[in-house]
Amino acid sequence: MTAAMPNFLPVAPEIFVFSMACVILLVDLFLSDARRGVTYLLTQLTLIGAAVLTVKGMSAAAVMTFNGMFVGDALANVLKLAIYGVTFFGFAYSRDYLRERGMYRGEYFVLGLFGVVGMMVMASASHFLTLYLGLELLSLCVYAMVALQRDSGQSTEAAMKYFVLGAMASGLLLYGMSMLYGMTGSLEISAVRKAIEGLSADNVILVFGLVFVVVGIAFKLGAVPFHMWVPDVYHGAPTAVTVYLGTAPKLAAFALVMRLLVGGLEGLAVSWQSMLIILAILSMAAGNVIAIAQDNIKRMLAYSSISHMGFFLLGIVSVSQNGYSSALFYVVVYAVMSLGAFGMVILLSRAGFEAERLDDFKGLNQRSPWHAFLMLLVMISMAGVPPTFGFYAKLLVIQSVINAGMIWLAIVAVLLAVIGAFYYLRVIKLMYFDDADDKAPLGGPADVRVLMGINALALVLLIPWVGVLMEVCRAAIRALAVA
Amino acid sequence: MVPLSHYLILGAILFALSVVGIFLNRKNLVVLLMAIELMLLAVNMNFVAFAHFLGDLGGQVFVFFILTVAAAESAIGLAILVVVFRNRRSINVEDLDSLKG
Amino acid sequence: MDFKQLAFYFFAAVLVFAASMVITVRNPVRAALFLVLAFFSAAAVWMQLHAEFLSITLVLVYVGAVMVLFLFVVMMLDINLVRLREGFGEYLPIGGLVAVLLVLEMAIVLGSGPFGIEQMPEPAPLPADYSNTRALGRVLYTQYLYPFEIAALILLVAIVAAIALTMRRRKDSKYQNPGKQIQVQRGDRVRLVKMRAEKKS
Amino acid sequence: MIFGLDAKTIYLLIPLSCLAGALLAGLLGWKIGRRASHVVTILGVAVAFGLSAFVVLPDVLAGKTFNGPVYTWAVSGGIPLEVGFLIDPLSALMMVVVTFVSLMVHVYTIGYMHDDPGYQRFFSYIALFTFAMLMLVMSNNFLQLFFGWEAVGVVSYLLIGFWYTRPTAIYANLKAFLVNRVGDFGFLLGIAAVYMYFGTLDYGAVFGIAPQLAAKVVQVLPGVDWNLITLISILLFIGAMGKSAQVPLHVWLPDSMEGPTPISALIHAATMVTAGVFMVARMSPIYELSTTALSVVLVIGAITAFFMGLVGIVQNDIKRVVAYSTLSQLGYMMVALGASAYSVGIFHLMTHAFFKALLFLAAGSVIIGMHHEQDMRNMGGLRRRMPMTWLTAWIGALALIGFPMFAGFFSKDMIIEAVHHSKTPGATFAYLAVLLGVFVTAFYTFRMIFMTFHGKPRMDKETFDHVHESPWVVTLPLVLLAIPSFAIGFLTIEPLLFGNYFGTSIHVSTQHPVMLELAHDFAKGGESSVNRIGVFVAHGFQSLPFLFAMIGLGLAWLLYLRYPEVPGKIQARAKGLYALLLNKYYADEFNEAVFGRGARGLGNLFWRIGDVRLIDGLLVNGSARLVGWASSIVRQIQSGYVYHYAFAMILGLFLLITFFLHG
Repeated sequence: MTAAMPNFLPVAPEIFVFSMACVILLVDLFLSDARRGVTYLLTQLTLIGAAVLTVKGMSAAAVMTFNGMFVGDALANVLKLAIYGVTFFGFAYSRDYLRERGMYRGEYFVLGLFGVVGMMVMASASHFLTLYLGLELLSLCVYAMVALQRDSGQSTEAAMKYFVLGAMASGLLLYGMSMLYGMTGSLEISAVRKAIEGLSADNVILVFGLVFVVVGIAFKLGAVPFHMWVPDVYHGAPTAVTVYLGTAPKLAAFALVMRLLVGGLEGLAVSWQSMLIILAILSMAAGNVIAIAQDNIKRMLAYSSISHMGFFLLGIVSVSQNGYSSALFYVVVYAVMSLGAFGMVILLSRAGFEAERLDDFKGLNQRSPWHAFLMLLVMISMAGVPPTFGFYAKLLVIQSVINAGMIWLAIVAVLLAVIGAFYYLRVIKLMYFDDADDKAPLGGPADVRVLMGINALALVLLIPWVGVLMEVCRAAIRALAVA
Repeated sequence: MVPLSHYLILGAILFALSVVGIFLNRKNLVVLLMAIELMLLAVNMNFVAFAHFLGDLGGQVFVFFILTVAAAESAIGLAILVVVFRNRRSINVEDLDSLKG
Repeated sequence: MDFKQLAFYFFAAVLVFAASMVITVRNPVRAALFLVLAFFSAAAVWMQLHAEFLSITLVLVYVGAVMVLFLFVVMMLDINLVRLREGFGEYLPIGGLVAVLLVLEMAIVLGSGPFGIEQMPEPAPLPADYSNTRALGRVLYTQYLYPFEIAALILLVAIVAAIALTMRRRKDSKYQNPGKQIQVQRGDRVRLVKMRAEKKS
Repeated sequence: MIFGLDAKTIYLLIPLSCLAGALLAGLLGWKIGRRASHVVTILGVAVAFGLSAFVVLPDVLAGKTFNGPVYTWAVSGGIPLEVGFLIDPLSALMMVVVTFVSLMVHVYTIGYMHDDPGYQRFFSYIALFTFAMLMLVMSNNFLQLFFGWEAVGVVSYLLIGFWYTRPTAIYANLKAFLVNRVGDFGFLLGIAAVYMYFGTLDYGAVFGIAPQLAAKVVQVLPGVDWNLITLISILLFIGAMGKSAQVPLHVWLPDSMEGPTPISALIHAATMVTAGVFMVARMSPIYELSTTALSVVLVIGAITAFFMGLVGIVQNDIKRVVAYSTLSQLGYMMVALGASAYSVGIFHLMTHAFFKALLFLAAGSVIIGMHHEQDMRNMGGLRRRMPMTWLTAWIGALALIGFPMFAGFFSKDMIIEAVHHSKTPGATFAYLAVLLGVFVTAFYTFRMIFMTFHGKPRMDKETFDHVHESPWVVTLPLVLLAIPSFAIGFLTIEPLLFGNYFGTSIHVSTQHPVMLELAHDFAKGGESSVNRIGVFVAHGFQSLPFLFAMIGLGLAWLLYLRYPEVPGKIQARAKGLYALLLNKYYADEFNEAVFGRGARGLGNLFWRIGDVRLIDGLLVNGSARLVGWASSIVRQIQSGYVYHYAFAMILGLFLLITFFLHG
């Protein structure tokens, strides 16, 4: 039996990032602490290079290679580009934070890049196996990164919790996959889809497997009641890691949802739709209410992420092209907002001081009006106040839910979002109307400040192009339907 | 002849035991990691059984990869465990409660 | 009941027993050993399912490497066994209840479904010269090349992560530098001192 | 037409003269001084009253009504935003009542607030309130109605918190604000629904279209059909429940007694709280289309009428007794509306405005005399010290309990009769409630009268000796209010109820012929008006309500004058019941626990838009505490233990499996 050589071209970005990560791993060994900047630079160049390769390799039609294990389509490309982007910003924000805490070593960047490879694998997965391996690659990197500050009790505790629960969730996901495999006789997503079409939609075994798969996905998203790890891990992890795991992996989780639920199991949409509705409502309610009681901003943002993921699920729930593309739009916007918020937390921290408490944001306006303004933009965008991207994202999702005929769900979502607006506004209130405990002016290197400005202002200034971005999302989703 | 369903029920029992092990165990993180191994074993049992009865090699290949991942996973899990122990001098699950609320 | 059935139920019983011991015994060393027993019985069950390569792998890789790693860690850490024995069985009833309910529910679904012997009969026996290992090897390096590479990457990550997390240079640990040992000169070690002989006073 | 002014100008002049007074006293009060402040405001209100009573009312009686815009502000998206007036018998009546009571209160305030440092501010507020209330009743469209609605609310909050240094006043203020937001939310949704389905906000147009949409069905929740008219009516009624303090949105009213007494008389007894009643009567063409909505109004009103009266029995603060009686009487008005006897409801509104204002001012007079003591347990025997107050209070009390010939008798008896005839679902319950309510009313009213004015003084001698009658600025309004409290009933019952006074301004469907039956019964009395009223009164002496009222009065006499030691014993025996009443059915506690959070959530929506001070003062410090409390309960689930987390996941998995496979 001879096998034809597979086409390596579509996988070029993955190969590039992986090789570069290995190179960095080696180069880093020979660098003294003073010249660690080379590692950082190489890492950022890797991301830029990957973006160039991805853009070069884009084609209108979906490309399959490696015997149907890998698919390169518009959805994968859009997600990958977004992943490079937020990771790039996240690394830039983290640089000084890491240096001040003795973590400015190759491991953070190398593990981060390996995690990026994992996300890329997920984004282009067309087989249960690659989906699972990509997920594990990402998860293992993140577990390790959370524990990277190894002399901190909090960070190691967070890593342990994340590991145990994450491994359990992977187990659940696998169990569900095994049931689907047993019923459909295949592990390839398109074949599974075809097999399901031949079976009835309320096949007991399929729904049984589906429940496990949905639970696994819900864990990765952090949807209630599978959300318990989110606040503890966001809180315990070093902020540089939180900014990494609070942004790009959400995009990867979106890929998981699309590839599995929509790509493979759309025949069971009746069942997963109602499951996701339950999860979405619970997430929005619990996330928004519990966030109010938090005095640690990282925990607050964690609960906010839970409620945002609930909102994002609403887009999926509408089971329509429009809904999926609004969900994609939402998750990208969320990643950008979350990047800005955590970035600001990093920016406020200094050597030996974590700006984690909400009180640390008191009187930010006195210390730096510019940063207070940027944070204001991020917060109102998260709250969904017009005219920000956060508002449009919510609007599009709500629209798709209404189009799907679920007006009551839209009303519930809006009401919960209104309750949620409270804690974002509290941050604004702290920044503008309270006196700072600590009057030290805000520093930060020039490039980080520029990036931070781009990040936050984009939430407002790109509004005129909202139609273009929405069209990109639509195209990405349309490509999935064709494949 | 042992029907497929018996293999699957065996997997289900293993699965339930591991799940119960995870939340029953309040003292020992190591046993928690072992319970996770048991869960993966339950999943593997399913895949192997399906692969045999479907006459498809895909399931066995999947198991092969799960074993690989599980090995890597336990390496990282144990590494984290060691770091936790160094910080707290304890692997008691109940002691991991500084993050909450 | 023929021999195959007998063997299956025997090993299944051992497997369930070992698994329940893993989660209930208090001593982690014994738990690890019961886990080894569980893997052995699982390997025996897989053997009946014609997954010879996997069952061997399970024993070699799992029992031989992973479980040894577990035992190594358990013994390396100075665990206070007295505390581990506290509060034994307090949560056993609720745990047992959940386990029973979960198993019942899953068994109802799996047992009643399309997985009975009539719906899914045992496949025809494979030819005598069929090699499970060879078949797996064939697809692993061709059809499954891409996942195989990713698996390699995962192992690399495990190595990097484990080292990054646990390797540390203690300031007080003593170690040799062979390079320096080789390059040593006589003058570095021995100093000749000229002095007058002491006189008894 | 006087002084050569045309009708439009006169209509505009009525609210604007009040506004002018308010602005002068408010903005220039610090300069022109106390005296000038009360002069300008009283002048403004007096002009308004004079024009309403002597120009507009005769015009209307002569059949000269008006409906149209007087000022167009902007045209937005096809709908003109304009100030428009609808002057018809209904609004003319309301204008007279509002301006008259307001004028009395203005005069009375000179004496009551004599020593208060916020004198000018106070006059400015009450004149502003009169302006807002006039805008509300004169409106010819929903938008202006909403404006007036909110404006009276705002002034009311300002006045409840007038003594802003008292923490209780601030709390009462906040509570009124929050509870009214709940009502306003419903009201706003109702108006939105009107605009969505009718495409216009003009009363006339809406009433014209309404019958065509009577059978229209909408789905707010999927699969649940709602009749559009019923939906709109109930949403609007939720607004009325807030403003008119109907159960369960009544909790703010008793607390609002924290404000100065003139306010309690003006706003929380005579005028603002009747806005809800007025609104429902105004919307009669809509409500008549939905028997369901009428039934809701009827039942809510009946519950309020009876149960709030019961609470009045155990209050010891003199103002709170009157406050609970207000709640109960508002319930009576709602019952009348629910029974489709709109004119009777408005009739009771009018008589109530006079005698309730009288009672409040009399209570205020007692409070002045007692040097700001409000606890009735420390009063008694004030009759000889304050004869004028005592006399007028008796008139007010008799009117309140519906003693024949007094104003309250005619209106209340008519309500009871109307409910008796009504076929609307819930009418039997309502009949029982209002009937028993009469007994309760008589009991607590005379409990108050006896405890305050009769019996032995329960204060020390020195205090008693210092009690003296209030100055003339206080007693004059008392007397002026006592006259209509006695006479307004028999003077106006014929034209208002059975003459064609309201004409087309109130629409009653032929399906609810309660008024016709009442007219039929009433007409039996004889040919001449005096005869008919005489027969009605004579019949009143033999009727069930009169009997109940007398039993209540007698019981009060027995318990509080003859055997004053008995109430204490009863109280000790029926501890649970007493506690239940004393704590007002634990409504506050319940609301705090259940609705408090919801209300604050809604509050967010309104607050976040503008006022930084509100965000800072109320939202962050006040509501954060409550929401934070709830949130801190929920966050306990996040215990920090991995096995709890795992358990939650497994539970979720388990429930999903059970639900989707076996459910």
